[in-house]
Amino acid sequence: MATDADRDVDGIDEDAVSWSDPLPAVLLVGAVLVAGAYATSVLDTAAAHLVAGRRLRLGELVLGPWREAALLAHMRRSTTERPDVQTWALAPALLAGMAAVAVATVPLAPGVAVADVADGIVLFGAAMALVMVGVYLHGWSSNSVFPLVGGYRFVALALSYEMPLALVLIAAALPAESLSVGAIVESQQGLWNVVRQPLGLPLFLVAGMGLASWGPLGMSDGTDLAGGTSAESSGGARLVWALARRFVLVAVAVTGAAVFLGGWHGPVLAGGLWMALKTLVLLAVLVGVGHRVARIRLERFVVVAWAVLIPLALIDVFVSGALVL
Amino acid sequence: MSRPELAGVAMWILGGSSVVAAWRVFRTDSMVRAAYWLLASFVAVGMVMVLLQARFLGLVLVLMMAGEMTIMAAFMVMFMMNPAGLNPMSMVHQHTTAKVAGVVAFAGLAFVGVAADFPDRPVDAASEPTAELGEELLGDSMLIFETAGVTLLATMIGAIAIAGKRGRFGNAQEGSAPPPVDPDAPAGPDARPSPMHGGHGGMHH
Amino acid sequence: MSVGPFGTALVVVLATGIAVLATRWLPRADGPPPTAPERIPFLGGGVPEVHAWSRFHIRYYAMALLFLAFDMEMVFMYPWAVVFAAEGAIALMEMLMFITILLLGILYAWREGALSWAS
Amino acid sequence: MELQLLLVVSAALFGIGVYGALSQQTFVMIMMGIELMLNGAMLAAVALWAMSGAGAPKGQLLTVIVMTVMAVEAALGFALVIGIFRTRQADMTEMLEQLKG
Amino acid sequence: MGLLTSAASRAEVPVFPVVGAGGREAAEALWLLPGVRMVDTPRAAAVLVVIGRLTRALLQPVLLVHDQMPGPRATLWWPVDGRPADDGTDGDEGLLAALPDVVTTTAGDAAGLRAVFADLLAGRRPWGPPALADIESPRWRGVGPYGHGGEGMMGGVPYGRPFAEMAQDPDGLMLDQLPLQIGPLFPALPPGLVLHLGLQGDVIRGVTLGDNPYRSWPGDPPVGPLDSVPFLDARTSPTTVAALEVARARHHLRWLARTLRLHGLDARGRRIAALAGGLSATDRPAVEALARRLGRDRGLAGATAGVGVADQATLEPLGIELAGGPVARAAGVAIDARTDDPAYAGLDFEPVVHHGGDARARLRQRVAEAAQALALAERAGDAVRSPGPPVEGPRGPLAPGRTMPSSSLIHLLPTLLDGQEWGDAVTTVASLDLDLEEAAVDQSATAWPQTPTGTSTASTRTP
Repeated sequence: MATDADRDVDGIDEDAVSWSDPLPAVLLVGAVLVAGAYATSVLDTAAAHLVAGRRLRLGELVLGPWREAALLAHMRRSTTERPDVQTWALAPALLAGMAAVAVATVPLAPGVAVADVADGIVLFGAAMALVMVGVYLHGWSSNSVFPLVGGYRFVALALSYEMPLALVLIAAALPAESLSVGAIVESQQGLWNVVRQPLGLPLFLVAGMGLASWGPLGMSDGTDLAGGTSAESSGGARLVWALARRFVLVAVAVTGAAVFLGGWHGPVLAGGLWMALKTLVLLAVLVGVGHRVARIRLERFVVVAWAVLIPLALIDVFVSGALVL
Repeated sequence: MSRPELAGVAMWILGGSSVVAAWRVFRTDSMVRAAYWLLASFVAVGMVMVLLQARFLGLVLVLMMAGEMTIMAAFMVMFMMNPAGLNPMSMVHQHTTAKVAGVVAFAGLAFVGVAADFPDRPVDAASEPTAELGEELLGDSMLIFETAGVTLLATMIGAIAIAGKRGRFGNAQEGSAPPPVDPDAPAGPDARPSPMHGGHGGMHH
Repeated sequence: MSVGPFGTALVVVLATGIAVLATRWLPRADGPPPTAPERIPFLGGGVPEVHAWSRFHIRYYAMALLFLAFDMEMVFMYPWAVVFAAEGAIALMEMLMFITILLLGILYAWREGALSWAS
Repeated sequence: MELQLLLVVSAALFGIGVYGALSQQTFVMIMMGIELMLNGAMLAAVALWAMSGAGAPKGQLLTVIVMTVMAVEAALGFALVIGIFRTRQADMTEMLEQLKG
Repeated sequence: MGLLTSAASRAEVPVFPVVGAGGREAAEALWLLPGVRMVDTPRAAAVLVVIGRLTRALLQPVLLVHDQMPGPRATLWWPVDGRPADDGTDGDEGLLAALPDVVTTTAGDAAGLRAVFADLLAGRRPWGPPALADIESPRWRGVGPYGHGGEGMMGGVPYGRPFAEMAQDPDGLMLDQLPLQIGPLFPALPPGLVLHLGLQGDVIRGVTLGDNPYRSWPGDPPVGPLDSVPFLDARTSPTTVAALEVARARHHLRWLARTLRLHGLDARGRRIAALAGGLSATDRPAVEALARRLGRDRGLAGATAGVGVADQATLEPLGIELAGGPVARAAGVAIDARTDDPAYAGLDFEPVVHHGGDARARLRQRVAEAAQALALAERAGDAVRSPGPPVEGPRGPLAPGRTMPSSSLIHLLPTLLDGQEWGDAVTTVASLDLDLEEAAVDQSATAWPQTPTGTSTASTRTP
C-alpha cells in the first residue's frame, strides 16, 4: 500500500539533533512551557508590585513563583461531595497538552522546528478549541455552584473569541501562501506582519487573553465567583490548574511572536534569542493589561466580539489579501 | 519499525478507539461524558484522516467538533433531568428493533467494504491536499462553495427564528397571529383576534 | 526514529498530558482522607441543599447556534488562504461574496437580539 | 488491507449511530446518533479518497460538505429542541405523541 | 521533602479572613501586610484569621469554612481593642474554643502570622483537626441500583443531596432553580451578608435577606466598634471638621480599594488602600488626580454602567431618598446633612450630585466626595464642630433615634438583585457599601459604646 521507501515527506533533513524526534521534542517544548510559566509569574508579581507601588525585593520576585508552587504542592488535595473525578483530573492535562501542541507548531529558532506541520494554524485552532472543552470540564467536574457558573461563562467567552482568533491567523497566512507557521515566519523576512497587518496583533492578543482567561477577560476564574472554576480545587490540583492556564498564555505569546513579530527574524542576536525576547514582550503586555483594565461584563463582550471584532478581523483578512495581490 | 507499519498500527488503534468511544456514548449515564465520548470518537477519526494524508480535513474536523460537542453537552445539560448521571440513565425505547437495525446496517456496510474490490489508487504523498481543495473550491466547485454559504445563512436565520423567544410576530408561546381577514387591519402581535385554535395552541388552555 | 511532524505533535501532547496527570502521585504531606464536612462545596459558609449539577439555563443559546453555523466559514477560508496568492483577484471576489452572505446572518442575529442574552 | 479495516470501522460507527438514533428517546441523544452516522460516512469518504480515489479534490470537497451538513443539522436540531421545550416542556419523543387540538 | 517544605514555608501566607464584630478596621490592614496573600476561597488557604469578636451566628459558618481548608491549616484570632473573644456566655469555654487550637496574636501582627505558618509547614505545629464531626447522612447509602441513594431517573437523594426543583423563567423555559444560602463569609460580598436566593443558571431569582450575624442578643457584649466611630462620636462630643472629613475620605478610598479588587484589579486596589491608610489633608491633589483617572477609566465604566440602577423611585419607599447619603446623591437627590450644619457654613460647601443611580454613578460619587472632603479638611483648618445637628456619615446621616444608613440600604437588595446575573449582583452589592455591623446596631438589644475609649456605658436602646 503506502510506498515503503522511508522518504521523509516533509523535507526535514535528519541533522544531528533533529528536534522532531520525540524525546528532544518533548524536552524542548516542556522547557519552553515551564520557562514561560515561570516568566509569566515573575512578570505578574513585578507588574502587581509596580502598579500597587510596593517595594520589590529581588529575592522574593525570583523565588516567589517557586515557593508558591512548593506550597501548593505541599498542601493536601481536598475534594467535594460527589465530583466527576476523572474529568476533574483530565481538564488541566487537556489544557497543558493543547498548549504544548501549540508551542510545538511554532519554529522556535532557524533550524529548530519541533512539529512544523503543513497546516500549523489549523492545528493551533483545533488545540484552542479543545482548551474550551478543558475549562468547561474543569468547571463542571466539581459539582459546585460557582465553578459551574465559571465554566459556563468561559463557554460563552470561547464561542465569541474563536472566530477572530482564527481569522487573524488566516490573514497572516495569506502572504505566506501556506498554513504552516514556519512558512508564515519565512514570509516575514523583510516586513513583519505587525507592520503589514496592523489590526492583526491587537485582535490576536484580545482573543488570546480570552483564551487564557486572563486579565479583563478573566471570566472563568474571577474574584466575583470566589475563584470560579478553581474555587473547589486545592493543593496539587490547584497548582496544576494555575500552571495549565499559564501554559496557555505562553502558547498565545509564542504563537503571537511567531506569526506577527517576525518569529526568529532579527538583525543582530541569534534567532532563538529574538524569539524569547518577543515572547517575553508579549507576555509583559498581556500581564500588564491584566493589572490595568477591569474585568469586562461578559454580555457586553459577546456583543462587541460578534459585532465589532469579527468584522474587524474580516477587514484585516481582506486588506492583507488585497495587499498580497 | 518503519513509518508505514507504524502508520498501519496507529490506524488500527485509532479506528478501534473511535468505535469504542462511539459505543461508550450510549452506555454512560452522565450527559457531559456522553458528549465528550462522542468528541473522543471524532478526534480519533480526525487522527485517522491525518494518517491518510487528508491532514487539513482531520484538523478541521477536530476544530469543528470541539465547539459543537461542548454546545451539545451544554444543551443536554440544559434540557435533560439527571444531567450528571447520578441516577442510572437509560431512556430508550424500541430497544430490540434499534439493536437489530444497528447490526444489520453494520453487517451490510461491512460486507460491502470487505467484499467489493476497490481500485488501488493511493493518493501520492507529495501532493498538497489543502491547496488542491482550495483550487477545487475556487475553480470547478465554486457554485457548491457559494451555495454552502447561502445554506449557512439560511441555517443562521432559521435557527435564530425558531429558538428565539421574542420574535417580531409575538412571543413564541403565544402562537403567531394569523393574518387578519381584511388586508388593511394592522397585522402583527397586537392584531390578536379571539383566542384562536390550532397553531401552537399548546400554551393557551 | 523520526515519526514525522504529526507523530511528534501527538507524542508532545501525550507526554505533557501524562506529566500533568502524574503530578497526582507526587510525594506530598497527605493528611487523613477528607471528612464529610470537609467535602461540602464552598458557598461562603452556607450548606448547599441540592446538587449543583442541574438544568443550567445557558442564556446565550442563540449565540451558540449562530456559532455553529458561522464556524463553517473558517473551514472554507483555510483552503482559500492557501491558494489565494495563486488565484489572484477572483479568489478575493469569491470570498468577499461568501463572507458578505455570512455577515448578513450576523447582522440579522444582532438585530433580532440573538447576541444579547435571554433574560 | 487498510481500506477494508477503515470501511469496517466506518460501518461500525454507522451501525452504532443507527442504534443510537433509533433507541434513544431524548432529542439531543438522537442527534448524537445522527452525528455518529455522519462521522462514519465521513471516515469512509476520506478512506476511499485516500486509498482508491487517487486523492481527487472532489473527494475532499465531499467531506467538507458532509461537515457543513453536520453543522447545519446540529444548529437546526438544537433550535427545534429549544422551540419544542419552550412550548411543550417536552424533551423526550414520547411527550410529543398526541397532537393537541 | 526538606527542600519542598523549606521553600513552601517562605512563601506568602495564603490567608482566608473572617471578619467578626468590630473587625472591619483590622481586616483592611490584613490586606496590606507584607508576606501575606488574601485568597478568595478556603480551598486555597492555609491560615484562617478570625478578626474581632466571634458572634454566636458566625460560629457554624466559621467551623465549616475552617474544615473546607485543605492541607496544613491553622486558626488565628486577632482580638479588637480588648473586647471579649466571643459571645461565650454559655458555660466557661467560649465559642472560640469550638475552633481547634486557636492561636491568639495581636491584630496586624504579620510576624506572628508567619511564625505560625512556618511552624505549620515545618511540622512543629500539627494540622488543625476537623472542627465538625465526620457524620454523613447515611440515609442514602445502599439505596438504589448503585447504592447511591437514588431510585429511577429523578428520585431519591443520590449521594446525599436531592436534585433541584424546576421553576418557570422569563425566557419561557422551565428549568432547575438552585435554592442557595450564600453564607456570611463569602469573600465577594460584604462580611456578614447572608442571602437566601434561587439561582437559575447564572441569574438570581428571588432574594431574601438572612438574619444579621452581628446582631447581639441580650447578655451579649454590644455590637461594634463600627468603622464609622468618629462620626458617631461627633454627635455627642465636639470634633474638628478636618478630622471628620479626612475620616470620610479614608472610608470612601477603602471602599474603592475593596471594589477594585472585586473587579480583578487587586494591585490598583492595594495602592489606593495604602494611600487611604496614611491619609491626610495634604493628599488632596493625589486623590483629585485619582478621581480624574477613574473618570476616564473606560474599563471600569463599562463594568459598572447600567448595573444595579437604584433611581429615586426605588429609593423612596425605603426612606433613603429623604435621608440622603452617597447612594441617594448618586441618584440625583441633593440632600446632605452638612448643608445646614453651622460648622460648614463658612466653607462654601456644595453637595456633590451624580445622576443615573447605577454602580458607575455611585463609584464616581464616592470618589468625588473623597476629593471634596479633603478639600474641605484643608479649608477648615482647625475649626471645631459642635455636636447637635445630625452628622453626615460616609453612608448617610447619623442621628440618635434614626435608623442607621446601612439597615435601610440593605433592604434595597431584594429589589435590585432579582433577575440579575451573578457578576452584576456582586457589583451592585459592592456599590452600595453595606456594613452589616452598622445594620445590626438597630436590631441589637444593647447599643455600641458611646465613648470610643473602651469604657462601655451600654445604654439600652429600643431596636
